[in-house]
Amino acid sequence: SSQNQSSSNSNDKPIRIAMFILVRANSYDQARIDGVNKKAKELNAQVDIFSCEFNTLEQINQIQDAITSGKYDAFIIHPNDSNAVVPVVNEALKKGIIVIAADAPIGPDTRSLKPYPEGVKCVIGRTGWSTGTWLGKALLQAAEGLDKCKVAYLIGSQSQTIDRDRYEALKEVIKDHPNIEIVAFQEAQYRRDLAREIMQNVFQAHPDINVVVSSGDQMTLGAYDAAKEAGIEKNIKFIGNGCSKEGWQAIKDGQLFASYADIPYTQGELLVETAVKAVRGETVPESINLEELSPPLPPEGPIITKENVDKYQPQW
Amino acid sequence: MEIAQRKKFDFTKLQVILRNYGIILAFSLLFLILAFSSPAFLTYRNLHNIIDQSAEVGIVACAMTLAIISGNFDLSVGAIFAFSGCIAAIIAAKGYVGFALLAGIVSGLILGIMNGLIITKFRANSFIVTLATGYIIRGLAMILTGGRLIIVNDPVFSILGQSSFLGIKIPIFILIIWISITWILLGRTTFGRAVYAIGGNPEAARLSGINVDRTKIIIFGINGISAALAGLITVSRISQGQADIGSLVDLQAISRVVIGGTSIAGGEGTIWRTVFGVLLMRLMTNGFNILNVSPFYQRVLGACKTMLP
Amino acid sequence: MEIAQRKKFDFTKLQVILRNYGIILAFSLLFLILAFSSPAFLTYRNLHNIIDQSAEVGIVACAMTLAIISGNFDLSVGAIFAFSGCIAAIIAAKGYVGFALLAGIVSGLILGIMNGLIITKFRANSFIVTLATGYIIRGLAMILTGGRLIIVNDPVFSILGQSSFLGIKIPIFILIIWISITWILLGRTTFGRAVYAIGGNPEAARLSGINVDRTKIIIFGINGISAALAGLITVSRISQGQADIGSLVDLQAISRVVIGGTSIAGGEGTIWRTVFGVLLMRLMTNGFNILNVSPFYQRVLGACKTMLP
Amino acid sequence: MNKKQFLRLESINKRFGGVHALKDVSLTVEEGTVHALVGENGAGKSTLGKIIAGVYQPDSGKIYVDNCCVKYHSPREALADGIALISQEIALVPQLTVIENIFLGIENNHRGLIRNKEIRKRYYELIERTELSIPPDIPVYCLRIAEQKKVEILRAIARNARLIIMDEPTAILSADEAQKLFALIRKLKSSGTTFIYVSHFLEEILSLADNVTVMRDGQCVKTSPVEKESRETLIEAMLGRYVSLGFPEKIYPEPDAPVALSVEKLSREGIFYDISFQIRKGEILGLAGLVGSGRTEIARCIFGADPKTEGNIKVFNKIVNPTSPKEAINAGIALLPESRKLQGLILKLPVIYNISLPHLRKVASGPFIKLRDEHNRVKELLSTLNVKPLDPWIEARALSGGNQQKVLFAKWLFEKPKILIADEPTAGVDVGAKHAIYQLIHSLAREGIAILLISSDLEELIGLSHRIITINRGRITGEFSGSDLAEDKIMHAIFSTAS
Ligand SMILES: Nc1ncnc2c1ncn2[C@@H]1O[C@H](COP(=O)(O)OP(=O)(O)OP(=O)(O)O)[C@@H](O)[C@H]1O
Ligand SMILES: Nc1ncnc2c1ncn2[C@@H]1O[C@H](COP(=O)(O)OP(=O)(O)OP(=O)(O)O)[C@@H](O)[C@H]1O
Ligand SMILES: [Mg+2]
Ligand SMILES: [Mg+2]
Repeated sequence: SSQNQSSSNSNDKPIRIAMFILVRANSYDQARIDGVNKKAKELNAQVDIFSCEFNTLEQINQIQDAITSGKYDAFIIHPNDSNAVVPVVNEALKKGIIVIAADAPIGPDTRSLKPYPEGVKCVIGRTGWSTGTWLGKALLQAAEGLDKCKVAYLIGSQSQTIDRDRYEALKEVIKDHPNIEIVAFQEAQYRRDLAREIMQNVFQAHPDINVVVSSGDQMTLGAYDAAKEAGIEKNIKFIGNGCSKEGWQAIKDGQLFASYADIPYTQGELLVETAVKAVRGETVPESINLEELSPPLPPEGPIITKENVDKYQPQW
Repeated sequence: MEIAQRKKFDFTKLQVILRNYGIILAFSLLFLILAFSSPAFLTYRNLHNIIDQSAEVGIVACAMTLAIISGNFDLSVGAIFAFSGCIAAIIAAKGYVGFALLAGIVSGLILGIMNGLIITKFRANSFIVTLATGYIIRGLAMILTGGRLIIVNDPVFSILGQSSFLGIKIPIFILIIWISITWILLGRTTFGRAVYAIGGNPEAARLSGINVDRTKIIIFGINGISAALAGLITVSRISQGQADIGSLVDLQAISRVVIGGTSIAGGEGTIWRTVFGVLLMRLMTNGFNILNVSPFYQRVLGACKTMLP
Repeated sequence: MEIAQRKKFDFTKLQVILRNYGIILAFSLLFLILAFSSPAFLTYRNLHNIIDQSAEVGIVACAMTLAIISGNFDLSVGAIFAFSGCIAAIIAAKGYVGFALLAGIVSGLILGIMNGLIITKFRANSFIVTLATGYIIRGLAMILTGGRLIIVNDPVFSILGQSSFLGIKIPIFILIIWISITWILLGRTTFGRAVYAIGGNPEAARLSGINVDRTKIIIFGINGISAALAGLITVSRISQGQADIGSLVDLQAISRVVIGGTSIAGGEGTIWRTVFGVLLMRLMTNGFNILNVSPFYQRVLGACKTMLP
Repeated sequence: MNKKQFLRLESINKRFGGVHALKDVSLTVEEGTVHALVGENGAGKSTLGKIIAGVYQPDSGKIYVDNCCVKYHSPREALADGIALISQEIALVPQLTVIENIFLGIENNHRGLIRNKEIRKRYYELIERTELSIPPDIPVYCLRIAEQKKVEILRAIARNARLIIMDEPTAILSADEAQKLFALIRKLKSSGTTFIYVSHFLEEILSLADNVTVMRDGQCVKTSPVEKESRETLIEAMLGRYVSLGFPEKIYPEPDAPVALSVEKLSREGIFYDISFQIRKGEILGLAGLVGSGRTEIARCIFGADPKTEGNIKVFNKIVNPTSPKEAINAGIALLPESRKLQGLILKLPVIYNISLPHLRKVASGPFIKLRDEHNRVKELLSTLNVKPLDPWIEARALSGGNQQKVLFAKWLFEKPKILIADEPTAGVDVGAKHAIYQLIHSLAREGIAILLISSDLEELIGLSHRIITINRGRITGEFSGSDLAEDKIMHAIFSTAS
């Protein structure tokens, strides 16, 4: 059926979507692609995936090439750099291509889910700022009842806006709690082995750390490995981000205290659904905040702890 | 006997041709394949894009060709790219666009010359020195920007990367001018001769009265300028400066030079080889994007092209 | 007059000492600085950690030393690291732990030998060949894992990376054994002599009856094994395999070798230099973490800490 | 005749680490003369030349050029004063063409842009003036060594230097090319150019030079006009004793001695054809020919370093036909290559590594080298050959040219071969050492080693060989033995084509 493109019957013609992501070899992205593929099959859409391997210029080139190829009705863009893609997104909009922002907003304002630039149909994701706020709340919970709470924070990549926003928001939350002090702040590249090494060293200097927070479950688990090795894992509360299958299991096993749940599979489904609707001219919401989707998230929000771990199924 | 001989002769001749012109062959072949596999490929717009997208790496690779022919590496170009871009963005964000561009270029030149001075004065290996200065320079860029985006809204600043003249994007003009400059420098000037000589046999060059140190300093200065130029184009394209841009530019540039057929042993090579190296790689990525080759297979296919003679 | 002479003489002598033993000096200095700046540094536990954390890069760097002395590079070790790790993880996840380890090592050996064969049979530059095969091998690792984590829950599998013997972590034993093997190979065997000879002057080596090709193939085979060994340790440490691990290992290993003082021109160098190069860099990272130096400033301070994130 | 002094050195000292290479050297060179430097290997001749040309800087002492005290930091500054060096080892940019090498750094240019036409004009003028012709557009790595040397000479002359330092220029030139060079030197001298000329060929010096300085152990032992000197006085000054330079008495092998090496109809397309000869156990066979006649190629082919297109190589009647040097070595063949820098030694490595390299199995048990055995045997060899300094762990590049040649010999004596091919074994070796090498070659032959000797020094070849075959353009043109071993007959065969 893909041949009769001249057919005017819009429901028979497969809708062609280009999806631009950051990296492919990653369980999070694989889960999201699974969601995308499932929905695409249901809705008779075809989605081509472009991965830029965290290279902003490459992503711009990919979008440019996709515009030139003239094959696509809609773009789903997970921006490697929110602001840098604006010119090329404008180019796409000018060509009449539907644009959906995935995971994070496009444009200079990374703290709200308002579509930018004008013409972008929908933003489906959550901001780093709100994730950080949730992580901060979890930290407060972990610090409850402690006179002095020493915290280590592992950031994935300090040069990523979303990661920095999370950290800034978390600091904002604990601003009024002088008993909470961040004694170590290091960059662990979202890697479990590197986080383990760094925390091995940090625990040497601060064996009395109370809470470890990171912007990725892998890193939190690496920190847990290091603490277990030093025999101090029982004294420490570990907070992760993403709530991967491993993180979820670790919460269940009492190893992790909490994790912020990401729902890539649901995101993938929503992205395709929204894109298809928009191409068909149906109205779509201006933004979908993934934190507010319950189910799959528990009704009280995206923070998963031992209390609500059974009410949530990890998606990646 | 006679036949065996002739065969042997032709074989070596073929080898020589392949070694010398393999890059052109590979380029033409890929061009034809793409032209036949996708109607989108052979459009003015797409070819224009290909060259436009080659600008940054192309500019850096041309200067890198000089460094490699002289038997050196510059692994700090990625960092200079970011540093100069950030300097320019910071100044441009304050409204002084012209001054921003100037400051970007000059900072690249100064950093390049510093590389050259360190390498010549301490008789140190350029690989190690530029690896280290690259880290320092990128660290400085981080401190300069506080790790944040520097957003430039001034439309004048975006001319460099986003505007067109006579329907052709400005970066293409800059690329062509830079190719011409480095080509002439290398092929037609005494400086170019000196570059080949110090790469081929530094001792012989010294005995011939070549000022080896000065030549090296100039080479690294040129590399600094090229990195700055490329950085400015990128910053202007995306209307923002950031300390972690261009992190792959150095390795990309080196691999383009080498794929073109310039030897890392030094003493040999040309600019046109590098230009073909850059275009070949860009063509391949473009083809992958147009045909939407799966990223898994992209890697495998992409690797094969590196091994071409 | 006499005095001037003596001064000069001492100066050159100092230079020679610095060139030869500068790495030891730098290491001792940093060690002292850290010992005085933090009580946490000079603890058994911390020093033990430092060596434990050096295992992977140390193992790869020792083998890389052979490659660099012979005038070659192996840029595919990072990919072999990942590939072998993934192979082992996949097999171990099915429950065959012993076979998994064997398969990991053997796959590394085979990939290394293939590198060597391509380089010798096509008389190609090792830099380019391994750059390319590295891409291919990592691509294969991705296809193998489908880009997902391979989680290994078998506690036997984690012995390699996580257990201790006599209070000392297993990776430390492996590191020490591997250092000894490469040290003896290089310093005490006919093979080691051949490595130096082909790095110093391949033509003279050939005319002395050295089998240059065979020597190169063995060198790349050893590099393959070392990468696999390091990959297995990492996978065992984190109980999971993934196609993107070890992506910096090749550059890290090369920079450790070079920082130790082995020349990339080939023909010179030793294993102890590399060991000190590895330890120096690791000491630096350890210090940064213990003293909680901001990641921004780590980059600048770690100028010679080159490739570590 | 009292000429203006051009160069004056005052108590120059130079050390390399522990080696005191030049000790209080003082020297005066007059304008428009040829000033020769002679001395044993390692006496410091090359070091002195390099100091004058700005390659090395002296540790102490003063240099006066035109009575001005100068201090050169690089050859560039010396060149600006008109001082050019033709160094002992070839120093050209291999990938650049002949013309590019010659005019490197002095290209005619207009604001940095090279004007090729004018350079070409200058090139042809230069060729005409010097009568040394070389095709201009070939990359120099394609040239034979002798031709590369000519490029170096042209490079020095193109700079219109007032002082040209030539460090053993004739060591790798053939007799007729050397004659051309002498004519050129005389011509340039008459137009005022000054020369410092380093050589181990005393005849050359006696006929060419005006003054001669003899060096020994880094010191100048005497300087005098050449008319007052003779071979004998020079040798005595150099060595501190007199050495007879006669060739050792030939001891012929038994007529029924077994044939050690037999080469049958050996050909390599385009290089040489139909080469057949036999060498008996204990026999020395000389290979005579002009530079480029193909002698080196024949030797390399026998050694398995280059492929052959046809023919057989037999060792003691067994076909070996080596396809790699390793096979040749295993069959008992050894090759002393003509370029010690490119093919012979690994300059970065210590002497001991170089010497034991082809025979590691002999000092190893399994893969492990017995380091003490190795050390002892190497040390013994070095002292037998009188290598200075006697340090197995010194890097080969720190040795003087002649001592490097001795190390090269030592490499093949570590384990005695059945057949030794020696390609220009005395290139760059001082008279004393040359004599020692002659003795060595003879004693090896007496021990039963078959020797194939290649030398461009015909006198040496005749003095040493039991039998000589001549090669011209890759074909054998004659064979001489007994009373036929005379210079004129052999010369004739060298120049005649095909037999
Ligand atoms: N770069 C160097 N490093 C260390 N020692 C050196 C170096 N160059 C020369 N020497 C030493 O200095 C001394 C003089 O060497 P030089 O090359 O000047 O001798 P030469 O007279 O030219 O000998 P030859 O006739 O063999 O060429 C020798 O003992 C040599 O080992
Ligand atoms: N590198 C090379 N490239 C091209 N031709 C070469 C090369 N080397 C040698 N030849 C050619 O091979 C032939 C034989 O050269 P070869 O060097 O064997 O001569 P030879 O008699 O040993 O002279 P000598 O050793 O005195 O230079 C010559 O005609 C020469 O032009
Ligand atoms: Mg000398
Ligand atoms: Mg020869």
